[in-house]
Amino acid sequence: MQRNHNHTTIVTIEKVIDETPTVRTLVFSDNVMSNVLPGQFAMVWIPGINELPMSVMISKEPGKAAFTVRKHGPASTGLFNVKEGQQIGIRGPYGNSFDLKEGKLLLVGGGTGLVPMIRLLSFVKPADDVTVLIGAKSKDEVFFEDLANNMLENNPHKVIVSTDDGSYGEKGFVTDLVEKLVNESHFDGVYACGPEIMMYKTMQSAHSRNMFVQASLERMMKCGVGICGSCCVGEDLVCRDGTVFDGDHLSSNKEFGHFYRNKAGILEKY
Amino acid sequence: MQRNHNHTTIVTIEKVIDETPTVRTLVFSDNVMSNVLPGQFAMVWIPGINELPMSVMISKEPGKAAFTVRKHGPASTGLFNVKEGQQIGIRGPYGNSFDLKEGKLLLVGGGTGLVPMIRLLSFVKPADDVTVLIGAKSKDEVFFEDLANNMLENNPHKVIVSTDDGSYGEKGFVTDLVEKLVNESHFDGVYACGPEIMMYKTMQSAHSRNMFVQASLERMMKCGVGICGSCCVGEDLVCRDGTVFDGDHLSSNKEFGHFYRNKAGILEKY
Amino acid sequence: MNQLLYSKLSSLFKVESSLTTSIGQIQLDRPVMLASGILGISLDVFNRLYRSGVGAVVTKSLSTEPWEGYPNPTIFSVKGGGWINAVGLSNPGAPNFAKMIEPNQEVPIVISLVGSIPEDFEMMIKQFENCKITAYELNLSCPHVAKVGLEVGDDPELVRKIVTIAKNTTDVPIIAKVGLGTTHYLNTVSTAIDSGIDAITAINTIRAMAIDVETQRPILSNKFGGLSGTPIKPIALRCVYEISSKHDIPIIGCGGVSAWEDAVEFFLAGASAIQIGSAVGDNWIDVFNEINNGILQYMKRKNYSSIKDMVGLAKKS
Amino acid sequence: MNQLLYSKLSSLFKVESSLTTSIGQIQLDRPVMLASGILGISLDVFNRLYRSGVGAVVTKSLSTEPWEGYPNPTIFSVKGGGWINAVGLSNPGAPNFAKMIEPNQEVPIVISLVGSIPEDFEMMIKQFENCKITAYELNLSCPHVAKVGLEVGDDPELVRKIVTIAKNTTDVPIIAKVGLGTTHYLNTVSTAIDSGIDAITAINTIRAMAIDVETQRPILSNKFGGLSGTPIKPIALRCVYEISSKHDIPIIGCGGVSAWEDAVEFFLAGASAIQIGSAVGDNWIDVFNEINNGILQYMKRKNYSSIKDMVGLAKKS
Ligand SMILES: Cc1cc2nc3c(=O)[nH]c(=O)nc-3n(C[C@H](O)[C@H](O)[C@H](O)COP(=O)(O)OP(=O)(O)OC[C@H]3O[C@@H](n4cnc5c(N)ncnc54)[C@H](O)[C@@H]3O)c2cc1C
Ligand SMILES: Cc1cc2nc3c(=O)[nH]c(=O)nc-3n(C[C@H](O)[C@H](O)[C@H](O)COP(=O)(O)OP(=O)(O)OC[C@H]3O[C@@H](n4cnc5c(N)ncnc54)[C@H](O)[C@@H]3O)c2cc1C
Ligand SMILES: Cc1cc2nc3c(=O)[nH]c(=O)nc-3n(C[C@H](O)[C@H](O)[C@H](O)COP(=O)(O)O)c2cc1C
Ligand SMILES: Cc1cc2nc3c(=O)[nH]c(=O)nc-3n(C[C@H](O)[C@H](O)[C@H](O)COP(=O)(O)O)c2cc1C
Ligand code: FES
Ligand code: FES
Repeated sequence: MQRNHNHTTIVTIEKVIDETPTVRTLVFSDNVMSNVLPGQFAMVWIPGINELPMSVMISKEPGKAAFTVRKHGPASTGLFNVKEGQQIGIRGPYGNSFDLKEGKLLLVGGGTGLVPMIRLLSFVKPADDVTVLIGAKSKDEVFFEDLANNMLENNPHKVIVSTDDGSYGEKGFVTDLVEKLVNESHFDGVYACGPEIMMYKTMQSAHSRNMFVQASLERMMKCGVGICGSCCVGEDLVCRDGTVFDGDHLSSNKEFGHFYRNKAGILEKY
Repeated sequence: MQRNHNHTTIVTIEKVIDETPTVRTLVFSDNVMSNVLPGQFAMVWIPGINELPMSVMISKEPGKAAFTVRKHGPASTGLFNVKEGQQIGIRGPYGNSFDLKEGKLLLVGGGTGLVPMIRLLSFVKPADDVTVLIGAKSKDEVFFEDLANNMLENNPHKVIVSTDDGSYGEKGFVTDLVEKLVNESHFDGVYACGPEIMMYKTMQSAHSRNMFVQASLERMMKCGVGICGSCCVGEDLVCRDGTVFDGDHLSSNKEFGHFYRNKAGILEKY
Repeated sequence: MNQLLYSKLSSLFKVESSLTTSIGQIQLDRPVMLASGILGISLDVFNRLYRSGVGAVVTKSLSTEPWEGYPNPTIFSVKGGGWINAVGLSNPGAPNFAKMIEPNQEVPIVISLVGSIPEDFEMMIKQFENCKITAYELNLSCPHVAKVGLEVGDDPELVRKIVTIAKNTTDVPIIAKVGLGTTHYLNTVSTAIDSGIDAITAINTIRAMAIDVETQRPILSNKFGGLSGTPIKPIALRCVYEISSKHDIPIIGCGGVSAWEDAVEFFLAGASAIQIGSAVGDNWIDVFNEINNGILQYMKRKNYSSIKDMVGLAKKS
Repeated sequence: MNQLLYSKLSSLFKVESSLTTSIGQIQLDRPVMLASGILGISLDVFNRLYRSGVGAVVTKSLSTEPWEGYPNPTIFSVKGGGWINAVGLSNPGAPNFAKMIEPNQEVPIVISLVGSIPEDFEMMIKQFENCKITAYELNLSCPHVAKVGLEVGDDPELVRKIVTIAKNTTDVPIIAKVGLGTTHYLNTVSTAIDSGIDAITAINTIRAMAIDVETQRPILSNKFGGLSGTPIKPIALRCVYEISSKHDIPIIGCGGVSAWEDAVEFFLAGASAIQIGSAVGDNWIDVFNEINNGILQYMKRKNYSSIKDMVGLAKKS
């Protein structure tokens, strides 16, 4: 019988990888999750603690997948603390995925927003010329740089890191780099995932130059299936209409880049 | 989407055929019912009146099926009185079916028990040598004789009618004819449907001579799916284990031929 | 009468079928409403849902103050179909919500309210004085939050007071939403009617739970939640039939509607409109127009001019 | 503890897993019982079911006199899963039934009883003096027959009298079967416990209905029936959890069990055994051993020696 993606499946964490002091990757076996599309996410139940939306990270081994989590509030810290051998529940995959163009591509990821970017990389064609921008606050928090380089071994490519404090790579916000790059040359596709302000500026830089751009949004999620309404951005429901939206669509959304809803559903400024 | 056989489907009666003063055939369109196996039945809902188990009669037209009903108590009389254009509900098909042998075959039908025999005829091979025995109380109540002859046009065949009062065909009980025929020659398959005593005697005649014999049993039915228990004969549930049983199996059943259960589930003698 | 003949005859006298319906004073263009708690959080979404075919949206149940609701997991998909949720009535509070919907002119909005004491309802209704409101729905039936919902609906004296104060605070029609609690819901209905209620929505979710066999824990953070979707439809339908057999009050059917046949069943049982919740999770918002279209085809086939032609027909037989 | 390590360690100390269970005084070889009303009419069938893996059969609910039950249609298959039945408690009456099962030595039989007055139960129990009976189950919860079942269960005074008289008539354990009626089932449970009941079965079917949209009639001849099968499982499970959280009484879970996971959920919620009804209609009688095997595999994996090792575990978290 085919698995209903809404039914919770229990998986066992087989390996925990420390990416930075605050970011870990948890690897587990699951055929469905190993094959999700870039941009899709799972709802991850940490028994006794909470349930969180998580992008699905790739794993080198076939039939496996992973979550890469940054510890933040109680929920994500609960997931961060899951040990090898412990069980978690997953449902999904949910959401749509990126429309991957061919040619000259720009991928912009910040923090755990890199997860869908890495999965997107696993789909690029050998002829694609790929630039990956990784934004981080400081040297400590840079991860997936080597992974991105390895994955692009056979492509014309660049992986550029920028840190806010200049402790590693270029100094400054990753969005300044985006503005510079799209100004210098045309990209056939621009893809972003990370802090909303980063996605917003990336979208503006690319969209204003008529480049195809997509971003994968994050919002508070309770159901993941389009029932509860907690993930709405304007008239869109991120879990069901997204998470990936085109620049065309986003540029007319009044909330994107400016407002989000808190747990009570009240609109708050970023 | 495939139809779940337990869900009630509403069909419209398109034609009503008078077979005898007390027996009518009601024709309707339904692909599922037009393709059932001989021995299978439907639960037939006459809205506002009752629901009855009915063997599924063939129709000459593709995609159509029929019920042939004898008016008896209020339920069957309700079905008997359904007019062209009226709607009834059907669910099923339920039950197993006859195991049709090749060679020399004997089919024994009484009353509406002829219905599964007629469907069985539609499966015989041209080379089969088929004898059909039709039992009835009197001339008035004989039906399907011409139909059987027509269906066997291209086979070596005999259709023999016997009436209890001798007003048509041979005189006497059809079971006496069975005894005579199985005594005279070997049949590769003997099939019976009709009053229980008729099936019981047919089974005994054939089984005692080591012939392969099957009968399609009737019992009070409420659910048709093996839940309510009202159709039990010994340890068998007619709706789910049957309606068709082998002589081997039936000969060790203490209730077959002797007892049935009434609506309260009390065992009564035939 | 012979039905083939009838349908031939009646095709000569075809009426125009329309989806308009009235629930007492409430007039709707379409009989399919969005149920409370489903996507009901932002005016932009309301507008989208209205374009997608809903006759009215019912908001999330609002309280006097903003509520965060329960921690996740708040919703669980049942193997046999349906959902169990314990969102915990998270909502921005009536005052914030009223401000948000003030610009609305177009969408028929039903404001769902929860509270513990009669004065809560009075305070909240007053927030909406400057808004265009189609009706209020009093949530007397949420099965998983203490001191509100069912705990209120199960107390006849409190129901009487709440309905009375609500009726005294506004002229907008007031609907009571009932469910299966610890006292008989038909008593709650009687009390609400005696206190002047304009319509009844039946039913809310039914208290339920799910346990994960591997980790051996209740899955929802609140342990208990409310069962919705296809599993509760036969129960909701009998409630509508029972209410309409006992009372002459407009009814909105709610519970497990996922296809037009379900909606029609509710109409035949005595409902003048229906609400849809869980089916949105299964079929997304296309479900509204699919069901509208199915109802309309049925009405044409049966030669009905408006929904009321079929309301309660199953009670005649 | 690290679970991989744990399971490696525990595989060194494997216990023998056995399906035996006890429901108070009642000892069963297997925790899966046949629910009342399902195939429960003939001793031959009981023997077959016992060979097919049931730990005990519960008979159809018996009355003092034979009952024919309602006319067909008495059962309806719900699109979303499950069944609605209004068989109407057809049964041969306790005296006839007692005679039929007198020869039985092998099959553990639980006699289900319905009645309107306490003396009915006394009279019926006396019929079985010469039979080997595992327990009696008082049906206080059939939702679709007047004057018995739920109409009795909803009346606390009557429940008290019936349980008392039953306890005074026999030493065989007495189980009360409860369901969702018009009064709170937890009150019925409390009353039954106070009156000396030995165990609780939860739950019976839930009152429901279905209407055919073409002919516009309720389908069951009785209009209302009881909903059973997968749709009611999450509701039944919460009832078991609620009862076991409030009382220290052996519980038999019933409602929508169709796979071993369902059975385990009920055990974790506090049931010592479970009953199966509707799943027989879907998966036929193979369902019993499939579920027994699933439970046994689970027990081996979790290293449990008997059912009681897991009863109520979900309440710890
Ligand atoms: C589609 C999607 C994919 C994501 N992928 C990742 C990922 O790969 N790695 C990662 O570390 N994080 C990811 N997140 C963010 C993650 O779900 C949490 O929101 C974040 O970890 C903050 O959680 P917390 O510990 O502060 O929550 P707490 O405050 O402890 O959690 C309370 C609840 O609020 C919810 N919540 C709080 N903030 C948010 C938010 N911004 N978005 C959604 N829900 C929220 C959580 O679901 C949680 O149930 C993703 C979010 C979304 C929407
Ligand atoms: C598998 C099967 C196939 C059948 N096929 C046909 C057929 O093709 N044509 C035909 O005319 N009859 C058929 N019958 C018999 C038919 O179902 C009725 O039982 C019979 O018509 C007598 O009904 P009544 O009007 O006397 O019932 P009433 O007494 O009016 O009916 C009351 C109820 O009792 C039930 N009932 C009563 N007697 C029986 C019985 N002997 N078996 C099952 N249910 C009963 C009916 O289902 C009905 O719901 C079949 C029965 C079975 C079990
Ligand atoms: C996620 C979710 C949240 C809900 N929140 C509310 C609510 O706030 N107020 C309310 O009256 N009902 C609420 N309900 C109940 C629904 O309005 C509806 O009564 C119930 O889901 C049955 O309808 P359905 O089967 O179509 O979902 C909620 C249901 C769900 C699934
Ligand atoms: C056809 C049918 C007949 C039933 N008859 C009885 C009965 O006589 N007495 C009783 O206590 N319960 C009766 N029940 C209820 C079942 O025993 C059981 O409580 C209910 O069906 C829920 O279990 P399930 O979901 O496994 O079917 C009946 C159920 C069905 C489906
Ligand atoms: S998370 Fe519930 S609607 Fe998107
Ligand atoms: S008719 Fe119900 S078990 Fe056979």
